[in-house]
Amino acid sequence: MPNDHKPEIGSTIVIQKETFNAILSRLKEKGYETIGPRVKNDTLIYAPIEQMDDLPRGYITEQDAARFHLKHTGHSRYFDAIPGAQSWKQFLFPPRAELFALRKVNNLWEASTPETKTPSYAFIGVRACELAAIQIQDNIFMRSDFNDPIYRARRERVFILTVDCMYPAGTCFCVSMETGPRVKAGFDLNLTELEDVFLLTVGSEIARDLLKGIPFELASAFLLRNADQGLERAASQMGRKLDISNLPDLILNNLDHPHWQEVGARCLSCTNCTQVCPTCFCWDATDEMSLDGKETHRERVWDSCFNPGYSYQAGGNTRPTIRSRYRQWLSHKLGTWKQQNGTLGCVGCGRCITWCPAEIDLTKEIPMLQEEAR
Amino acid sequence: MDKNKPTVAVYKFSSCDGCQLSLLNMEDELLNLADAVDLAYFIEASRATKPGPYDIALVEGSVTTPHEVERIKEIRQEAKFLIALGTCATAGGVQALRNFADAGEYAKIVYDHPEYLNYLPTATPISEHVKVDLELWGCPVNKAQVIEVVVALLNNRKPNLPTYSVCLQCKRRGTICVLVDKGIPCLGPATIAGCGALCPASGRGCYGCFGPFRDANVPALTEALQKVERYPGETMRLYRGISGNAPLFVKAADAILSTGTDTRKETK
Amino acid sequence: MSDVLQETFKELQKIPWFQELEKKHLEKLASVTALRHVRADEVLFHEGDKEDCLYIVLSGRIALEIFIPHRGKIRIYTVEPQDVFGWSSVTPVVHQRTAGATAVVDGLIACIDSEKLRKICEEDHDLGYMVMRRLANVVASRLLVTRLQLLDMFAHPESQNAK
Amino acid sequence: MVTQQIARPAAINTEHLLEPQWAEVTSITKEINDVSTYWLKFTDPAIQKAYTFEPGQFNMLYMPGFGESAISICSDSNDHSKIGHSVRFVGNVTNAIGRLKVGDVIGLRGPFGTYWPMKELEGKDVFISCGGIGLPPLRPAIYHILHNREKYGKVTLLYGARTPADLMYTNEFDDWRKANIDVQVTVDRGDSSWTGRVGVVPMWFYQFRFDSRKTAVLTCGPEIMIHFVIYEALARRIPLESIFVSMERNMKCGQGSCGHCQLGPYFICKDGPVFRFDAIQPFFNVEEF
Repeated sequence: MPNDHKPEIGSTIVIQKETFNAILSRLKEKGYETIGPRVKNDTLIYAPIEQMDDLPRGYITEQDAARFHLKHTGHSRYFDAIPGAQSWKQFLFPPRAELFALRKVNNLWEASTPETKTPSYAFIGVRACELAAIQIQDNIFMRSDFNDPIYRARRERVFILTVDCMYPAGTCFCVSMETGPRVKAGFDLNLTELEDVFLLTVGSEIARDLLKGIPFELASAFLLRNADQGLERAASQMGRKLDISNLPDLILNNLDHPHWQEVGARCLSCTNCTQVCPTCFCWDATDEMSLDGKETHRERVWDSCFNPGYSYQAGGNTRPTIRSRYRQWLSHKLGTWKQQNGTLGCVGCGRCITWCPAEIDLTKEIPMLQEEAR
Repeated sequence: MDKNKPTVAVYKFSSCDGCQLSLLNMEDELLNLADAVDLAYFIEASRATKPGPYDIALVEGSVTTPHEVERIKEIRQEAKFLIALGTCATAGGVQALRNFADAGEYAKIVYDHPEYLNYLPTATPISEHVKVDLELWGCPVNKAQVIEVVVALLNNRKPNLPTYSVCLQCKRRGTICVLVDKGIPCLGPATIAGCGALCPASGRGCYGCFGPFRDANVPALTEALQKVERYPGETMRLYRGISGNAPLFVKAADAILSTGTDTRKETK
Repeated sequence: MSDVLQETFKELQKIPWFQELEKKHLEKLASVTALRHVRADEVLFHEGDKEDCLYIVLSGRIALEIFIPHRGKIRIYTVEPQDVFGWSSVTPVVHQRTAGATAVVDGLIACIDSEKLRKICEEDHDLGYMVMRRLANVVASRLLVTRLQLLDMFAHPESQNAK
Repeated sequence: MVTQQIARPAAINTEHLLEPQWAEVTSITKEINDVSTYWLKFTDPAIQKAYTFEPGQFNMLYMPGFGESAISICSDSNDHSKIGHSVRFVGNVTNAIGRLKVGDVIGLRGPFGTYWPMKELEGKDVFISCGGIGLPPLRPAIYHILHNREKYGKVTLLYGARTPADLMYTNEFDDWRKANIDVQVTVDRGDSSWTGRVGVVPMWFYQFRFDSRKTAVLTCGPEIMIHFVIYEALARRIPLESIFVSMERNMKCGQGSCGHCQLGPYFICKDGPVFRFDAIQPFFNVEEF
């Protein structure tokens, strides 16, 4: 049934999978840079996608502590591969961003800001946990008393197409963190992949406009039930779980617990967990000075609380040991974050577990704090 | 010659010349550099030399002969600020492999008449012989770091050099961890950043040429690496590489050999 | 009570240190105490002197100093009104003054004969307990000051042994 | 719980992250060996006019090519013609500031952070206890008291430094004393020419009588000194809620965004530097936190 009217916000429609190419084209026509999961060098990254064929169809990812394996199983679905190390944060909060350049003219400094056009991204295939992570970063970078101009400009333009997770990976625990696997709110378009068709739930006026003229039908109760069952199954197949009922108190009451020393001895302080974490937001600013000292470029880069220089001040280091840095990270993520922003800083995506070379697994460390007698 | 320009001398000890070449490779920057400093002694670039003393001495290479032991002392006396350039100068470099073996045996294999050679049994970093004001690691050094150091000296400040591991630079450039993703042994988690994560970005493991970072947890890395060894003893050999003479890496390799966790032994 | 004793008694009464004491105890203390006016720069005792008195500053300021060869006299502490110094004479450690004491400004001090004080404390353990408890507080606070000085709170981190 | 913040700092560029406003060094006062006070005035008169701060707040001073450093404001908040920063030369940025001459320009962002609760303290006895470079952030509070002397009860300043040569602002002490502020100074060690007190700041508590119900303690200085000042204050039954502390961490962005200055749930740059002690007590004795 071809039709040129637009689906209502909140409604769920069904489209044939190949129709999705038309949606990608529409997004590009509207000036969006379409970014999604892609296979490159035998691993999964987020990169520009032109058409559906670019998506990791037929792939899954096997994930465990310090283990990531992209595997082709030949199934027919496009969105089954649970994301890898990269997250959407690299697009909204870029790892390097030039802030401004200064040049000394006479005795004054003249500033010039880079004239880069703010990109309009369309994120294709944002998982529920990842959407939650974006919303958590919104609270960091777009507060009532502070707005990060770089983040905000990108965030306001972004089109978010979310995907319900049907086959979670071994390090996933979004159910415990109450962020997934079902996408709840904050998307433009949510996609649920069934065996033969895509269900699309409309979340914004922009998405409505986008779908104008695209052939669709409203999803039947049968298909909706099908999707529900898939999500229920996914929720029951989480690779990890974490009891958050006593967080953050558990951590904040145990800041002197001997377990910090134990995990500190295993931690490499390599910064991997913080860099792959979709909510970690620490940054540093550096100057690049010209030889004559009359020009400088100021740049913002990702930083990490595991960087030994991170807490250096006036000649001393506030957190000189790996133990204290690990404790800072975890007590922030699953503790003090709540007081800062009203939520914990973890969305249960499992990246810090998968990508820690030392196999440190917060779903195991937290129970240790509970079990070991003080 | 501008009297206010600081004079710079570049010296070579036992090394492959690669670090000096990376200075020459600076292209655009080199012109600016030549503008800002007086390259008074740089044999690789120009035969014209001016007598010392020099404001900045860049020393490439490690100390491997009795003559070099004397020479570095003379250079130190002529230099206000001495920078050890590259992994040979900071840790001994690849020639320091002899420190863990019998150099005489090596010489016999390579030369017909080893008795003509006059060498020391070990290759040692510059800092073991004279006071070094700054060490710039890397095989070869990173030219941006060299420039940063010169800019810092010219502008009377400490250079901004990384304090963190290679992993952070990997992530900043979007490189996927080769250790976790491909099971490739990588010294990145214990190696100080500076190279821009060159090797992992090309799909290879970091071989630690910038040396360990201050708080590197080498024992924990050993444990992680031994799980992905592709052949027995790979982890030990990785530590015994270009920066094998760096104290933390020496300790790590020795620990593997002494505790019997060397998988090479087990399989023998 | 003689006039001198009366005056000493009155001065001691002002000191919070002694306010909890019974009258008879305070009288005993006054009997072994002499009041002494000191002038600025007057040396009360030198480092190495034999110990004879426990002092309480009633007014003025007394500096405790240690002479360090090649560095001169270093003021390590100043004693302010109502504070005690010379406490080691009551619990002798080395039987000699470990620091010198010099008046910084004109003042009045109470000098308690330490041998007699020990004697009256031995005779009357109730008094002895009160005196020793007070002295313990003095020693504890002096120890804390010394520790904090040793920490050198104002040292720049980079000049200390960095971890 | 924490003292309230000013919503919109005057010298903050909201369009370009970290881009400072420019200020000219109008004069330099050498205070002690490694500290000088830089008096700044914005090159843009409109910003100078709009710029206000509260005692205890800080600015980010930016030396192009070197970076930024958080420096507390040490001048009178009623004086809108200039802004003073006492800078100790310890790092790259502060050493670069040390090479500035009158007429040079410097980048400035701010003011940032919480401030001494001067309004809440009205009617109370104020006991200011500080050491070393901890006095500059308290000097605006002292100026505020001078301007409003009748609103405060007994005011005491206990100020300590390592040696007599390390004491700052000594030429102003007489003025403060004239305004009935009990200024007490001590050094950790002195020579025979020093006729003042020798001893550490926390010990002075032994010589003062408090009305603990109406006394508030303000403290700033080396963290270890703050610890002992607080122990002594608590031992004298001064309630947690009457103790105010200015904390230090490596502030970078000034806006609670970059993460560097965290202490437990707080970003010191935005939720501090001035804290009511009850807010930070749970983290106060956690090592390396």
